[in-house]
Amino acid sequence: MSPTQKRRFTIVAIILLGVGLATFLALRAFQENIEYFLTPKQVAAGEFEPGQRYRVAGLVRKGSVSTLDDGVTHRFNVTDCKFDVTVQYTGILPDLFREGQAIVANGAFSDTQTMIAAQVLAKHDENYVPNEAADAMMLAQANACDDATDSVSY
Amino acid sequence: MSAHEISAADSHGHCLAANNLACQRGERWLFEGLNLTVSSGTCLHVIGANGSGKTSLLRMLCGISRIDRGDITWQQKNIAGNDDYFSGLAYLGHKDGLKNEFTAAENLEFYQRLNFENDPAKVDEILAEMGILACADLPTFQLSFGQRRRLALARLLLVPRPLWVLDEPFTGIDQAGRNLIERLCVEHLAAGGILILTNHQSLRSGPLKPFLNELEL
Amino acid sequence: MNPFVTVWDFFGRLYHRLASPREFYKISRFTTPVFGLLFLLLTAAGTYLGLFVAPADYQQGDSFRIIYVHVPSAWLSLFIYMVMATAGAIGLIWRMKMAYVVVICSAPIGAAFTALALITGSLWGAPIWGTWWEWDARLTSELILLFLYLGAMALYYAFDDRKTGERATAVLAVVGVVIVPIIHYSVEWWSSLHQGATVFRAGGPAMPSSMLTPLLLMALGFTFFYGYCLFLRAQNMVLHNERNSRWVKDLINELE
Amino acid sequence: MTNTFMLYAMREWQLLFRNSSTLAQPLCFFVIIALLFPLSLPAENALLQRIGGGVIWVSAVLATLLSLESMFKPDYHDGALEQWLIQPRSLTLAVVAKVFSQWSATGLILTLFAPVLCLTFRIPVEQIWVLFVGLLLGTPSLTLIGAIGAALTVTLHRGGVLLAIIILPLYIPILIFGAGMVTQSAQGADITGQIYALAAILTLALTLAPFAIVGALRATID
Repeated sequence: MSPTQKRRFTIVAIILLGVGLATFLALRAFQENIEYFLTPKQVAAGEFEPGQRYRVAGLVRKGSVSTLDDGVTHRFNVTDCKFDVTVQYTGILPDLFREGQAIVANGAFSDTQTMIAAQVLAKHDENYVPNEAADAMMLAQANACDDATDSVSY
Repeated sequence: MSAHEISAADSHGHCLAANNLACQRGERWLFEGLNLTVSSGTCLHVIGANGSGKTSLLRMLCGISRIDRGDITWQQKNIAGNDDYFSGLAYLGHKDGLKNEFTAAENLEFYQRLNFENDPAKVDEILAEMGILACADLPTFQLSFGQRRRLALARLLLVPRPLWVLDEPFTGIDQAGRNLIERLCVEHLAAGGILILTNHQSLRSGPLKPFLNELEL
Repeated sequence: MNPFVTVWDFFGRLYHRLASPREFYKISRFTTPVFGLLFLLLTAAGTYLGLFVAPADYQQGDSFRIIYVHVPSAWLSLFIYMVMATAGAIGLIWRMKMAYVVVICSAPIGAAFTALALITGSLWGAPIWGTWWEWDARLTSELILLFLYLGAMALYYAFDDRKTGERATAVLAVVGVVIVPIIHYSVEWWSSLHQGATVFRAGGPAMPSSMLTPLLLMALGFTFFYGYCLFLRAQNMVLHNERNSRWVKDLINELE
Repeated sequence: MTNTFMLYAMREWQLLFRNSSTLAQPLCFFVIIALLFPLSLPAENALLQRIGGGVIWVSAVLATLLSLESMFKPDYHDGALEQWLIQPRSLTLAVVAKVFSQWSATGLILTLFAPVLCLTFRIPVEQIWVLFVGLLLGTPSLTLIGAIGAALTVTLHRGGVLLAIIILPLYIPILIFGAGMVTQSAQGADITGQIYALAAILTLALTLAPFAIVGALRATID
């Protein structure tokens, strides 16, 4: 090999090696939990500290939504189908909020299981369905947890 | 502007050639269709008014500036990324490439090491030859303009390089210094080197006359 | 004759024709109005189908219709950056003049589409998610893309010498391309508030064709709009850059 | 190869030590920026503790950015850079050596000093370690990526603001992972993901940035 070829070969080898290693590390990174979300499972296991702000993501448990006497405070359970977190929120809920909906609640824990949320966001999935065909979808969504055998991640 | 053809290279020496070279700065074409060939033992004096592209041409020949059109070859091989060419090239531009924080000797030693050598005795020898040995251990910022220029020129003597490209080497240098540089250039040319330089005065009456070729931009 | 060689030859010739500013100008005189017309037809059809024919979504009702602006502009924001980076690389490697023109002319169009995607996304998020803005992976990375576009524009205009500016901008465009896969995969890598991919996903689009058709029409229309703007801007830039050349002077004489 | 690297690196270090103000300035800037926060926010220990990691990261990013402007400029103005361009030695290695010595004079020193700052923010010891590791992995990437911007703007007279505009967007991911690491560890969560992510960014920057810097220098120096 001429010196120029040798140098080119070295450069290409270094780039391939570096990019390969970076990809490997990035893939490892995505396997770890890099998100700033807390799952209901983690809450159940007590992996949080009272007073700190967290985001909890999960589904609204069917039949758990209730409104307190003041009319603007809502209580509901966020679930991954196995574990539940009780969330209390004062304010207007997003249009999309309903049973079986995936939501993100942002707030701090007052006692062991109840989160006082400062914000409740609805997460929309990638499915779009016409109104006419919606009833079955709605029902399926609300009952999302009925036939789940293990925890679902959102 | 005139394209100036200079005798073709002989088969033994070195040969630098530019083919259909063009240079654009801003919206202006400084020169277009420039052809030149310089070979061993010749001195090319680039002449032209201020802003005619002398410095740009020299920097293009050194591979520093962008080449807008055309190509430059050294021994029939393009100079881009050509190690062979760059190990034979010495360039002195308007900026001297010296670090104020270093002493004169340290500056020279760095360039010596860049040239794969490490010989402090030789550095002293070169400084003595350039007449600035007394400043060897002074920080470079204490040197006068002329002394700095001499120090920059001292780089040419570090290792023998066949091609010297000098942009106005005599600026700020006294008569003795000028004689010294001209003598070095003559020695370089007599040994089969190539010299390309710009200078505002004519060189026809100086010691470089026997080697001289002129290119007017 | 080998069809592969023929196709290759065709692209080779096209490349060489496009590489010359004069040839590019000639070609673009023809393509610009065609692209403009295609944009108008496709967008008109897409708008009609999207607003009046497509059914309302079972969850979001009519507010989902903003998808017909949001998603095409988001796609285009990425597509234009890819075009910019590719053109930048071509310009740097093969010293092709027209590639730099594409880089410089694409940047403001890309910035506009990125801004449009961010604004429409924000308008959509307010009723549906319950927030205008959330520091979510997709949203943040799209915002970075907007800054990259603006940085490329700022860098180009900072140089006095146009050609130096072009090369510097091309380097920046190539460096910034790392953000494109991050934006695209952000919804998969991080569990974000933003939904996952609806159209380009394993198992086909999660959308009935009555909703999908207008979306694709709009996307295609927007792409032609990009082409239209790009050709218009590039024409101007070519004329400006080459204003001292013979062919531009002849062109002006013809007009007078 | 190591020869070229060491030659340039030694030169840079010598220059840094002759010019000790360039060594002290980023550190002073880093400390002052970080201390502006406790002065301008309500003096609650809990609040300072919560924002401390993020504040120190932002200060490190700004201090790195500040030092970048003088990375190639002196060498450009005295003509040393154009001499490098015409050496038969690898410019890529020269650039790597320069970035390395630049980092050792800014990023490394900031990282070593950060634990002291953490004490003023009342950050607990476990998180000081997290912050330290994060900065150690993140600051080399900051210098590598920033050097691309420094090379692109080297010929411009007023390149400072432009440098910030083109480089800060590229810094955001590093900042998110670095600062997120501290926040997450404060909440008792696992931080291996962030460490992998920072390492991935560093590997990628280390592989590709030197070539981009060389490309940028060749594109702008004329």
